[in-house]
Amino acid sequence: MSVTYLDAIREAQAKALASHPGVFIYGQDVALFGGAFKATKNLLQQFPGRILDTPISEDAMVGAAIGAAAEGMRPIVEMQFADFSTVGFNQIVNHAATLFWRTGVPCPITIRLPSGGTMGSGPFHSQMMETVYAHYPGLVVMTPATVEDAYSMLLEAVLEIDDPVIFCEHKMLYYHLKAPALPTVALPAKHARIARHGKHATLATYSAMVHEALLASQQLATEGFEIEVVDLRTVKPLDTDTLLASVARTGRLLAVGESFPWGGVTAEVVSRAADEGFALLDAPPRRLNAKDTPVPYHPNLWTAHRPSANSIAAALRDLLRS
Amino acid sequence: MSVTYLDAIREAQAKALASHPGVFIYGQDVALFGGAFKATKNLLQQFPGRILDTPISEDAMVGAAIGAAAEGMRPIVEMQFADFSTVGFNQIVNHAATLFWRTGVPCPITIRLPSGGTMGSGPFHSQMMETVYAHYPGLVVMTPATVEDAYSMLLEAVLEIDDPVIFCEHKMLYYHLKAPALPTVALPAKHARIARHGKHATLATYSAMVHEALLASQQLATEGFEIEVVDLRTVKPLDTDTLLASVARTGRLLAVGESFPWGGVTAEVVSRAADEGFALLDAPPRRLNAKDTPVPYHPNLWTAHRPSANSIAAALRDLLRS
Amino acid sequence: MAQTAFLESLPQSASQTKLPVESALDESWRDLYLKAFRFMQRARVIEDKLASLYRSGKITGGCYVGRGNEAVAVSAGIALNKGDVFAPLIRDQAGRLAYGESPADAFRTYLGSRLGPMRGRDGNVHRGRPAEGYLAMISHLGAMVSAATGMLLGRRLRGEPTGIAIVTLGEGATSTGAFHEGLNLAAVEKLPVVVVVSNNLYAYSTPNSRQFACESLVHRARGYGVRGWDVDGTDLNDCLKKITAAAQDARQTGLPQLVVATLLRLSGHGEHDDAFYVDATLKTLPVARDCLAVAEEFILQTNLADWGEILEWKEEAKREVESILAEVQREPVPDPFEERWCCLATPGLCEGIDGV
Amino acid sequence: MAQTAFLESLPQSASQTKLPVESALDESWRDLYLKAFRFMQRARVIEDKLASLYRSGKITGGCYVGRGNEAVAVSAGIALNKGDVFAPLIRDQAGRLAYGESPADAFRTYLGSRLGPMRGRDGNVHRGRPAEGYLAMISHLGAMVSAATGMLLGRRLRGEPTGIAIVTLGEGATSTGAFHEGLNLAAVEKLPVVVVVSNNLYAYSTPNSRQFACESLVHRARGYGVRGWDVDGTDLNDCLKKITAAAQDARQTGLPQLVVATLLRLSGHGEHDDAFYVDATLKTLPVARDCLAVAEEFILQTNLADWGEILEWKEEAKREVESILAEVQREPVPDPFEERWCCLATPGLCEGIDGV
Ligand SMILES: Cc1ncc(C[n+]2csc(CCOP(=O)(O)OP(=O)(O)O)c2C)c(N)n1
Ligand SMILES: Cc1ncc(C[n+]2csc(CCOP(=O)(O)OP(=O)(O)O)c2C)c(N)n1
Ligand SMILES: [Mg+2]
Ligand SMILES: [Mg+2]
Repeated sequence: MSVTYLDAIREAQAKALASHPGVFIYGQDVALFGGAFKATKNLLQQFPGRILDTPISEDAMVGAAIGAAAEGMRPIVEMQFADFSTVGFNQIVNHAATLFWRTGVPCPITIRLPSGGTMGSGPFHSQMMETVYAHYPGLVVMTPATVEDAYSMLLEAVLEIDDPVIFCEHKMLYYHLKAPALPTVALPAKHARIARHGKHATLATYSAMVHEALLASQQLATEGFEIEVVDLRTVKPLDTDTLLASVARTGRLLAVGESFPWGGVTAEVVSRAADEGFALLDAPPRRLNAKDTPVPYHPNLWTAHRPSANSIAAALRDLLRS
Repeated sequence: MSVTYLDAIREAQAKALASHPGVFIYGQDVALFGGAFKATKNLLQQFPGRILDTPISEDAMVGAAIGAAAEGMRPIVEMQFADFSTVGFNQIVNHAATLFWRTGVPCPITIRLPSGGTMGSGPFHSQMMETVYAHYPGLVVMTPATVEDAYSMLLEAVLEIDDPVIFCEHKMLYYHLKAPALPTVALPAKHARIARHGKHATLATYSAMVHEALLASQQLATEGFEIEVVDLRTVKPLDTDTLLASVARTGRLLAVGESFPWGGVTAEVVSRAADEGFALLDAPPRRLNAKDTPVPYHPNLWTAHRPSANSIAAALRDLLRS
Repeated sequence: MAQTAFLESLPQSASQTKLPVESALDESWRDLYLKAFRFMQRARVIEDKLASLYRSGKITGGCYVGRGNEAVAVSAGIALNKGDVFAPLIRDQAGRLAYGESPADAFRTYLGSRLGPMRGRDGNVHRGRPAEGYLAMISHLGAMVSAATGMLLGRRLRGEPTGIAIVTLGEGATSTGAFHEGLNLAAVEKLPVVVVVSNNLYAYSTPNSRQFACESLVHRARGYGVRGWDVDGTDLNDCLKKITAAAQDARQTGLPQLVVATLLRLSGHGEHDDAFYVDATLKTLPVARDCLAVAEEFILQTNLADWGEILEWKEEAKREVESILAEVQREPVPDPFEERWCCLATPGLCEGIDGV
Repeated sequence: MAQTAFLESLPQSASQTKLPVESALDESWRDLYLKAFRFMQRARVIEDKLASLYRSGKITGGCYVGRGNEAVAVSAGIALNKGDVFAPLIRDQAGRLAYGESPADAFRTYLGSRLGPMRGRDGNVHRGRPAEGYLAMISHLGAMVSAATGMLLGRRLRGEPTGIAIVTLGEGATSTGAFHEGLNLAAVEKLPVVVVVSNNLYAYSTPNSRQFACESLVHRARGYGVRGWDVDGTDLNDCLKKITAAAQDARQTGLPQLVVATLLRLSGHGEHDDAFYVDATLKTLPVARDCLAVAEEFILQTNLADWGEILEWKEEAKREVESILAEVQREPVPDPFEERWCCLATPGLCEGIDGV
């Protein structure tokens, strides 16, 4: 039997619901329908009254979750697509994120953002939003790349973290990414993970791009280069130690992200490495992001818009040559 | 006679209104009242019918501006505080920013964001928002630091740029910053400017922090160090050429911003310098930002939260020692 | 699903579609009705084609049809003149046609043709030609209300006649802050924006009971200070009559209108959705009538046309649509190497492209 | 300002404040009235003090008072029991007192005392103690409606009695999407949230004519499916009667209520604002009556108390407030070196602080 990334998200929610009476799920079409991506399928039957369909009101969905959290609940809010969280943006960055600091009352809500591009989804159903949320104090931003992490990080977000967590789950991984079973032990979410060991360059990335990075590293391996792939897992806080330790081993850094190019994780990674790990670098640290336009609809454009195994491999070759 | 930063903003709007019949101003309390900060004072009398008070509806204000722009108008939207633009966030980043790319119809709107901290303004009337807007493709983000730039960049934004411009004007500079007169010639907004020449280190910054940077540089000058201050002026697009040329002269870089520390301009500046200017750097490039909490209310906390001449000077000493 | 009270509030037997007596004799009404009917028919043909393209994997992404919504949609489209503003949503193929959109543009946008209005950059129902008053929806529901209002505002500020605007939405979209701010703004600005809400009883899978708690959404009109219209969305007569009247009122008074039509969505939310969640009882009620079938029956009963003509129109639509599709399928698709990857209109400002 | 039609719609002469006959004889009503009055008086004293602190430069940032709004505010506060949820806004000093907030907390928050609920991190009217059901507003108008709803939702999901919630807003805040989404959500969730709107005719400088176009905001109630209450905000009798009744109705039915009180703001938007823009005619109308003066007059007319008592209460309030202020001024203010500069509740997650 195998478990998909989506199964892992569903199972983590089921486990959280079973473990803590304060957990409930709030979102559009999450109840009977089981969610636009079926991430809450059958949960209503298992946990009647705790999976609630909401009106199309992202601001109020988050606002209500904040109120419930202030009362000791641990709500999970499902955005139908990450892109629609822009409409709940204010409640997330100005209300949820500031509640504990202002009032001393924790705000343990998990906001699930089905993120990232899939073919044909176009500008408004494809976005990565970790950049804007990670910028704001008071939020934890997770970007799991594996089935295991989708499970254990979501569980940690819902049950253990007493702050608002922006959980960026990648839609591309939902159905295709599989693992033999759910994990039984877990690395805490705040630690990065070495997804592949190497010595010639460090490739730091997260979410779906981890898989493109691994493919690119395989290409490079056939060319004689061992790439170390660092899966950041959580981008705020960012595990600078693991990053720098890897750069210390390899002397070279490429940061890859699926987001728009200005700012974001790759800028944060590269600037931390340049600042704190300057002496470790044998070559200019590099970045590779999506292109600086909205995410295009047509597959031809979409494929060229985001980094891919090929464009990452090309960037690595460049980096290794420099 | 002297002109304040705020006068410059008002005069630029007056000139824009006089020059182009498509210009109008849309915002809360901008008409008879002349705006919460008086940036539109008396404009209603001069341009009757073209300065319009709106309901407290940031989403609809921006939406309406987009529609008007699609009809060939050149609206100026005043947010009462930058912080409230979070409620219009979706229309800005998903509608205004994508309109031209999607449909070929330009969207020349200027959104004025009274930005940044002043004492006692607290978490929701103090924010810098350039980071989140600069991340999105399709927006131009200006952060003028001088009276001259407040004037010429705003004029350029309203009259010459056919794209949505996020105009981050700093509230701290409104009343206190003065110039002898309005400028008659102007550097295009997309170019950075050397605000002070130096040779020992480059200090790249923008908006109100330019003035803290200049003060810090004066301190350092008394200690024998000549700091080159680069005023970025516009953070998207970012003038990497001017930045790198300065780093080439000095070999050292400190990027300073008033925003929250994760991501943002300082990360973008440092990572570009590290990537494109690696060989020019004699020391690790550094960053200094506000602290990673909401902006505090009490002056004691507020003063410690944001970078200041003193903390910048300390960071420079560190940099010069490294 | 707590639909019971709501179910009871629906009419339990079909309110006999009555030919308005004044209209039966009115030639221009008959022409309008038949014109509308033929757009509906054609829209259904186009959407059936889209659905079959989707099923055969020729459409990437989602596919959304307006089955059941044609009477509302076409009435909106027909009420508009050239130059008026139209901001349709996902279920408005019939209205788009009536407003003057080429049938090719639907296929072009779904297939990503470079010759379509969106040039492969955006897809499916996200299409329009704003330079002609025809807005291209963003996905975020409710956002188009203020944009349409802004178009009229721009015209008024320029001293031009505003024309009117029609913005369509589902009942789910009325729960967005954007809808509220937009309609309120139109009311404050006193602009002739007609907001047409199709309450098709579901927003994706969400029933009315989890969307709003008022008796009827039309009761919201008064709270905005706009005129409200309650429409039977299954009946083309009622739709045409009231939606054109609302548009006419907007033209005459210069003021906004809120139209609320009731009907049942006769498809899944998208073609991927089997709509298992739709209440079985609902499907037996008059609200579940197919507006196209109702219109056909009306035409036959009143001898506006005979069955042969109706069939011939449909065949004609099919032939036309087939041939348009065949052409569109030969149109060029986007080439990433030809893209400039620059999304600014102003020359010289794109990072990494314009030498910036 | 296009206020004319609106002006005409306002009552042109004071609707004689009538002692409700049933109540005049009712001791508990008299007690309630006087209790409310004294909170109003005390709030006025506190706010006058705040304003003078502001003028003398002792308050950094803005200063906002509820002059004219006391009757509405106090009625909201009085309608609540301990444990109920309260989400007040900027003009609710009287309601905060009535709900049980210590008078010290206003000064503490304005002066940034480390002992205040916000510990100098947030200021002025942004204060509360959410652990006790007392929400601390964020500035973004409308945002608290859904948060208060969420608190009740949380309680219901836990199987506890929800109590009720009162959320206060100005009429300007009703134009926000957050208000609409929040009230609609409360209605859909069927939670006893009482939304009290003070239409004080201005939102900062913006008159009603640029804020909404309906005849009365209370007409919005039906569109949400909630009960509406139209209140004379200048008359404590009317406010107390209807707002406590609305609260009572919420308690009994478990359903939301929309209260709309009308009054004129009797101050600037903040103490920095001279309110030059307020229509001079408005100031002559009954709507401009000072609710505190109206209540005083009522007390005297009905012999609830005499002038000496009223004055003595005021003096007592002054003495008390002076002494509280003196204490608060001796309280410690925040020390940046003692701040951890970490805003997460979870240990080990703050960047640069927790070794991350
Ligand atoms: C702000 C926002 N949230 C969520 C969505 C996802 N979404 C797309 S269509 C839809 C249902 C819309 O229902 P309704 O408005 O009733 O229109 P219908 O599909 O029934 O015609 C949802 C939730 C969205 N597009 N925008
Ligand atoms: C979303 C948002 N936009 C703008 C503001 C700025 N602002 C603060 S108070 C205010 C006026 C509020 O008017 P109203 O709601 O009528 O309350 P009143 O001050 O009259 O009591 C405005 C515009 C805000 N706080 N939130
Ligand atoms: Mg619907
Ligand atoms: Mg008001």
